Amino acid sequence: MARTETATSEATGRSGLDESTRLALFRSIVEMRYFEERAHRLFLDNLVKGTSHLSLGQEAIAAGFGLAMRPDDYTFATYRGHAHTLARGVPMGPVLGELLGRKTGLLHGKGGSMHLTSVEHNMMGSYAIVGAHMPVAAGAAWSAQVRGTEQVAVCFVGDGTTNIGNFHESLNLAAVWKLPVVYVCENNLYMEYTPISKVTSVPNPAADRASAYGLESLIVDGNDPEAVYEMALERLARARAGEGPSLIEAKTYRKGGHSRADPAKYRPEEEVKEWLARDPVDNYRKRLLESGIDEATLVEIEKESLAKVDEADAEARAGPLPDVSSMETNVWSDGGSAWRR
Amino acid sequence: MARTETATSEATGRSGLDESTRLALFRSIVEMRYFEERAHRLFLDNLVKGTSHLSLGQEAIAAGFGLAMRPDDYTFATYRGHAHTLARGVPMGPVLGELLGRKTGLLHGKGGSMHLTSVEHNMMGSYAIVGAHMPVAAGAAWSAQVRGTEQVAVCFVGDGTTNIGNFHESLNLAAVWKLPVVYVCENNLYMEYTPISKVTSVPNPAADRASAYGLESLIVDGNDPEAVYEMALERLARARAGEGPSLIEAKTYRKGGHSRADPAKYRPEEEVKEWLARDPVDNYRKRLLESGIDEATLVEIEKESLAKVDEADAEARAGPLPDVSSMETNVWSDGGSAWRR
Amino acid sequence: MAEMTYRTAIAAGIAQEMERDPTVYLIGEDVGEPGGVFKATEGLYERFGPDRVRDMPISEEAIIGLAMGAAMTGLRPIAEIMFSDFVATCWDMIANQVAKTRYMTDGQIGLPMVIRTANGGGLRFGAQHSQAVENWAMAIPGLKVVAPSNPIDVIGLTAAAVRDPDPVVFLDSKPLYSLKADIPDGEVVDELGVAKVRREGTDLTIVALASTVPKAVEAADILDREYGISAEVIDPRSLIPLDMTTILESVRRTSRMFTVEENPRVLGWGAEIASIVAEEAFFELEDPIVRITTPHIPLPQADVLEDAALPSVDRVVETVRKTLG
Amino acid sequence: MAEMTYRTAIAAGIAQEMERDPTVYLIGEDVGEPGGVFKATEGLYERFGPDRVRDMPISEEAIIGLAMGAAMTGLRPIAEIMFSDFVATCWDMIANQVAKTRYMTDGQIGLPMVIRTANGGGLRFGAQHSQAVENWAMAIPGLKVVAPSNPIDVIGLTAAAVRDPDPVVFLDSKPLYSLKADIPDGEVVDELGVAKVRREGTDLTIVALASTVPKAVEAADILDREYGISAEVIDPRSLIPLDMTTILESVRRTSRMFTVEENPRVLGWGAEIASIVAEEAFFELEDPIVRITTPHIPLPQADVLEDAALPSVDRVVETVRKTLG
Ligand SMILES: Cc1ncc(C[n+]2csc(CCOP(=O)(O)OP(=O)(O)O)c2C)c(N)n1
Ligand SMILES: Cc1ncc(C[n+]2csc(CCOP(=O)(O)OP(=O)(O)O)c2C)c(N)n1
Ligand SMILES: [Mg+2]
Ligand SMILES: [Mg+2]
Repeated sequence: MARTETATSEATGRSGLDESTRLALFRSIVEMRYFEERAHRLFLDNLVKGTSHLSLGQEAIAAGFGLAMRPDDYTFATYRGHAHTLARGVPMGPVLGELLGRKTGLLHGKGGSMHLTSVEHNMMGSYAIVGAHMPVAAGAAWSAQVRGTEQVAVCFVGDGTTNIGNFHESLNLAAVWKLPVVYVCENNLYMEYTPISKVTSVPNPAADRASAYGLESLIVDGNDPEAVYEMALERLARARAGEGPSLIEAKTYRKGGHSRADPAKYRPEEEVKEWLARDPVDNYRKRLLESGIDEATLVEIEKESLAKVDEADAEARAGPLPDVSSMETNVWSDGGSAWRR
Repeated sequence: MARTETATSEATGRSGLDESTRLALFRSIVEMRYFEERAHRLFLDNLVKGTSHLSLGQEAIAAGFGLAMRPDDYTFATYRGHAHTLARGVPMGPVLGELLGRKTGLLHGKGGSMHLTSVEHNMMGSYAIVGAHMPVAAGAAWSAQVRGTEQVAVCFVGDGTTNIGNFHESLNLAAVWKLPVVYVCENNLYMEYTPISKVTSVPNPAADRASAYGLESLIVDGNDPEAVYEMALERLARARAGEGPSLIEAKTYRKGGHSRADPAKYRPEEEVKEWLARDPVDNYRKRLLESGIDEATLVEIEKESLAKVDEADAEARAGPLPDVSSMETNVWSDGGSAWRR
Repeated sequence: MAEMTYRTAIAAGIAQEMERDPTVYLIGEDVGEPGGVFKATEGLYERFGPDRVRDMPISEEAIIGLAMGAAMTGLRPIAEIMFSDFVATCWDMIANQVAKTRYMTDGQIGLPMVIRTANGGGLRFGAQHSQAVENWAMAIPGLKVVAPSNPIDVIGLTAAAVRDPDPVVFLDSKPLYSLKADIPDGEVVDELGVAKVRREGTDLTIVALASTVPKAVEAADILDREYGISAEVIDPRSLIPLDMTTILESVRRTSRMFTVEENPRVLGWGAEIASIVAEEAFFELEDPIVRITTPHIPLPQADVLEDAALPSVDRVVETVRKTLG
Repeated sequence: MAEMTYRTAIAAGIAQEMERDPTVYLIGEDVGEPGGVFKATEGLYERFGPDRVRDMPISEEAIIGLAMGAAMTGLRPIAEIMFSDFVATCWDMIANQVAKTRYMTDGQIGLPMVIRTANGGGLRFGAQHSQAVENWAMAIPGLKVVAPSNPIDVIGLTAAAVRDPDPVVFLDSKPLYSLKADIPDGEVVDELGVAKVRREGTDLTIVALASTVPKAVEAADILDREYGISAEVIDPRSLIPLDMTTILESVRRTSRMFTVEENPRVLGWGAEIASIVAEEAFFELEDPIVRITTPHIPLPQADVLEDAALPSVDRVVETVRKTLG
C-alpha cells in the first residue's frame, strides 16, 4: 500500500535551505499577497469587471512550486490563477491590466481573470471549468515525454475538483504512461460555498485516492512555503527522471471568499480563527526573523514588492480599452473570425 | 485499510446452499448459455441485425445476482445485457424478438440488443455508452432510499468502464449518501480488443479503487455461480440495511469475441485455454454431479432449457416486422414525435 | 400581488412545485445551505430541508444521472447545472441518455425531470461562463427547451416544466436576474409551446427569446416612435415545443421576419425558425429573413468587447431600418 | 492508381501525414494493435509503432485533453473518438476547451489537432451508436468541421485537416465505409472550405453532405431520366469553413434549393444554409427552400425503421417533384 508522507518544514526540523532561497520564497509570497490585496481593492473600486478568484492565504503553494520549477516546465492553473501566473515570472502590469479589461492586459481583454495565460513563460493557461485542464496537463507532459525534453507539467486543482470525472481519467492515464506531470490539489476545505467534507467519500480528497492509481499518498502543509518547495523539488526531479506522475494534497485555507463578492459567511468562526493564525505570510515572516534574518531585509522586500504592485496598478489603470474590432480577431489561425467563403 | 475478500465457494469449502437453490443456479446459467448460443447462431444466419454482445462465459454473474435479488430490486446493465435481462425473469421470446428487430420484440424494434429494458421486471435498461448507467443506478437507489422501500439497485459494468469519469463520480456520490446500490464489475480482462491491463494503473481495476471511496475491496470468482450468489446475498442485505454501496469485482472471461463479428484473435492461446477450462457451465455441472446430484436431473433441466430457447426462437422468427409508422411514436409522453405547434 | 425579481421568481417557482408535490426534489452544487451561487434557490433548504434540497459534489454527470434514475423510479427531480456552459460536461447524460430513453424503450420509461441552469452573457464572466446554449438543447430530439424572459414566466413555466412528463431543459437568463415584475397571488401555472406576442405590429415580425425580448421590445418602441415602423415582437418562450402557429400567422401578416438571438450565429435557434418560414411562408414574404445574433465567436470577457458582441437595441433598430430600406 | 474503400482510405490518409510529419501522433480506443473496431486504422501500429499509435483507456475526456495539451506543445495529434455519438462524453473538452482556447488567449495558443470519429447511421446500431452529429460541431465557434463523401476526399481532407493550424472535427461516414474509388498515386492533398459540384443542373440545387451525397446524385439522375428535371448537386465537404460562394452562385442560377441531411431535422446543418440563402439570395428564389432530413427523432434500431427514418433516394425524388409541382 502507498504510504502517506506528511511534510512540514517545522516537522522536518529547522530548514536546510540557504538564505537566498528562503528570501526568494518570502519575496514571492509577499508579492502575491500584495498583488491579490490590490486586485481585491480594485474590485471594490469597481474597476475589476466580472468575477475574480484570489489566492489570499494560499500563496505558499504557488510560491513553492514557482521557485522549484525549471523555466521550461509547464504550469496549468484554475480560474484561481493569479498567484500561479506571477509565480512563473509573468509581469504584474499585464495581469492586472487583464483584470481591468484593458488592451494592455495579458490577453488584451479577451480572456479575463479566469483565463490568464502566458505561453512565453510556459504558463499554459488558467481554466475555468473544474477539472478540464487535468488531461490537458497530461497532454503537455506526454508531448514533453515523446520530445525527450525532460520538461514537467505542473497542474494545480482544488479539493472540489477531486470529485469530477476528469480527475479520475487524467490520473489513470498519467500513471499508466508514467507521464512527467505533478498534480497539486490545493485543499482549502471548500468548493465554492460547500465544505468538501460534505460531498466527499474520503477525508483527504486527493491523498486518499492516490492508491487508486498506484501512486503514493502525499500531503504537505500548503501554508509552509519551504515544505511545499522541498516537496516540489523532489516530485519534479522524480518526474524528470521518468519515474512518473505525482499527486500532492496541499492543506490550506482561503483568507476570504470564493470569488469577488463572497463574504464567506458559511465558514465557522472557530475554523476561520484557527486558520488565519496559520497565515503563510505572517508565519513565514516570523520564522525568518526567529532564524536570525534581520527585519530590515524583510522590510526592504516588502517595500519593493509594494512598489512593484503600485507600478503595475498605475500601468494597468493607464492602459487603454481594447479596440472593439478585436472582438472578431483570433478565433482562427488566420487571425480572424470568418467561417464562410 | 479496506481488506480484500476473495470469495470462491471452493475456497469456502463445500457449498452451504440447499439443492433447490443450486439447481436454480444451474438452470439459470444453462438457459443463458443456450440462449446466447442461439443468439449467435441467428446472427450467423443473418437474422440478428446490427451488433450484439454475448455473455457466453460470464453467465454465472448474471445468474448469481438474478437469484439473490428481490423482485423489486433494480437492474442496470450494459449493452452486454441479454443474460441480465433473462436473470430478471423477462421471457426469452420478446428478447430474441428484439434482436431480430420484430414488432413483438421487447422494445418493438426501437432499441435493439444493446438497450434491452423491461420495467415490469425492474430491469431498468441496458446502456450502450460505457459508464453512463452508473449514476442512473445511483439515482434509482437514491429514490428507493428516500421512498423508504428497501429496494436495491444493482449495476453491472465491465472492466473497461473503470477508467471513465462516470465510474468515479458515481462511486463517490453513492458512498457519501450511503446509497443502496451494488456495482458489479465483470472483469473479463478486455475492453473491446485491448487488454485492460494495458490501460489501467492498478492490477484490479475495480477492487483496487474501492478504498478511494471508503469502500471495501471485494473480489469474487465470476465463474462460480455459488460464490457470486453468496456475495450478492451479503451485499444486497447490507445495502437494504442502510449500510451503503458496494463495489464488487467479478473475475471472468468471454468465451468468444467482444461483439458479433469479432473472432477475438488478439487473445493469447494460453490465456484462452486456461480460461475455457474454467467455463462456468461445464464446471458447475461437474461440481453438482460430484456433490451427488444425479445426472438425470441436470439432463432434464438442459432439455427444458433447450425447449424454452427453441420456443422463443420460433416465436421470435414468427414475429411480424414493426409498422413503419412506429418510427415516429414515443419520442414524447403524448406518444408522438411532434415538436412544434 | 407581490413584486419579485427574476432571481427570486426562480426560488418561488420551485417552492410552489415542491409545496404541491412531495416527489419534487432539488439537487445541485451549492443549491442548498448556500442558497445558490446566484442566490436563486435561497430559502428552499430552510423550507424543505436537507432531504429534498441537496448540495452535490462537482460531478455534473452524476447530477444528471442521479436525476434520471430518480425520475424513472417515482421522483420528479429538478437538477441544477450551475452555469449552462457546464451542460457540456454532462452532455452525454443529457443528449444521449435522458433525451433518448423514452424512445429507445418505446415508452416503457418516462423521465419527468427538469434540468435547470443559468444561461447567457453580459456579466463579464468570459467565454466559459457566459454562453447561451439554447440551440444545443433545441437540436436534440427528446428534450423540451424553455427560456423565460420575465419573472412571471419563470414561475409559470417552472410549474409547467416540473409537471411535464418529459425531460425539460430550463434555461434561466443570467442577464435578466434583476428584472422586476408584479406576481399575481396564488398558484401560477403556465404551458409549454405557447408563444406570447409581446408587442403588436404590422410591418414586420421580430422573434426574440429570453434576454433579447426586452431588447426587441425597446427596439420596436424606437422604430415606432422615431421611424414610424410598426414591429410585432413574439417571444416563443419554449423552443421545444415550438409555437410556429403564432409565428407563421404573424409573419404572413407582416411579410417580414427578423430574429434576435443571444446564441452565436451559426445554427442559432433562429436558423430553424427562419428555415421553416422560408419553406412554409415563402410566398407571403416581401423581404429577406434577417437574423440578428452574437457573431460566431466565443464571448470575450472585457466589458467593451462583450457589449459589442451581444445583440443590442441599436443593432436591432439599425438592421431593421437597413432591411426595410 | 489503386482502388480503395472509404475504410482503407482513412488509414491511407493518416499514414500519408504520419509519414510526412513526425509530430503527427494517433491516439484512440483500439486504434493501435487492434487496428480499430472498424478496421479503419489497420496497419498504422505496425508501420509507425507503439510510440506514435496509441491505444487509450475508455476515457474520452482524457483523449481530447491529451491531444489538446500535446497540440499546444509541439505535436499534431489525431485523436479518435470511436463513434461520433461519444463526442457527447467529452463535449466540454471539445466545445469549451479546444474550440475557445485560441480566442481566450487572443492567439497565444494554437491547437493543430484533429478529432476524428465514425459518424452516421444505417448500420442498425441503435440510437446511441448511429447519430449524425455534424450539426453539433458546426454550432461551436472555433471548430472546423469536415465530412467527406468519398475515398479520395477522405485522404485529401485528412491531409488538409492535419496540416490545418486550427482544431478540426473530422467526421467520417460509417455507412460509406465500403464505398470504392480509384486513388491517384502519390500525395493527395486537398483544401478545407471548398465545395464540389457533384453533378451539374439548371432547375434546382441540392446540397448534400457525406452519406447523402451518393443518394442525392442518384436522385438527380432519376429526376433527369424519368422527369426531365435537371438538379445540380453540391457537396460542401466542410461545414466550417463553409463555401457559401459556390452554393449561392448555384442557387441564384437555379432559383431553387433543397438540402439532404442525415442529422435530425431541427437545427440540422441545412438550417444554417437555408437561412443564409433566405437572406442573401431571397430575391432570386422562385420556390420555398425545402430540407429533406431524418425526422426529429432518436434513430430506431430495427432495419425497417431505420431505413424509413434516414433520407432515401425516393424521398428526395418525391419531395423535389412535389415542390416543383
Ligand atoms: C465543471 C464545473 N462545475 C462547476 C463549476 C463552478 N465552480 C467554479 S469554482 C467551483 C468550486 C471549485 O472548488 P475547488 O476545486 O475546491 O477549487 P477552489 O475554488 O476552492 O480553489 C465551482 C463549483 C465549474 N467551474 N466547473
Ligand atoms: C464512452 C464509450 N466509449 C467507448 C465505447 C465503445 N465501446 C463499447 S464496448 C467497449 C468496451 C467496454 O469494455 P468493458 O467495460 O470491459 O465491457 P465488456 O465489453 O468487456 O463487457 C467500448 C470501448 C462506448 N460504448 N462508450
Ligand atoms: Mg477548494
Ligand atoms: Mg471487459
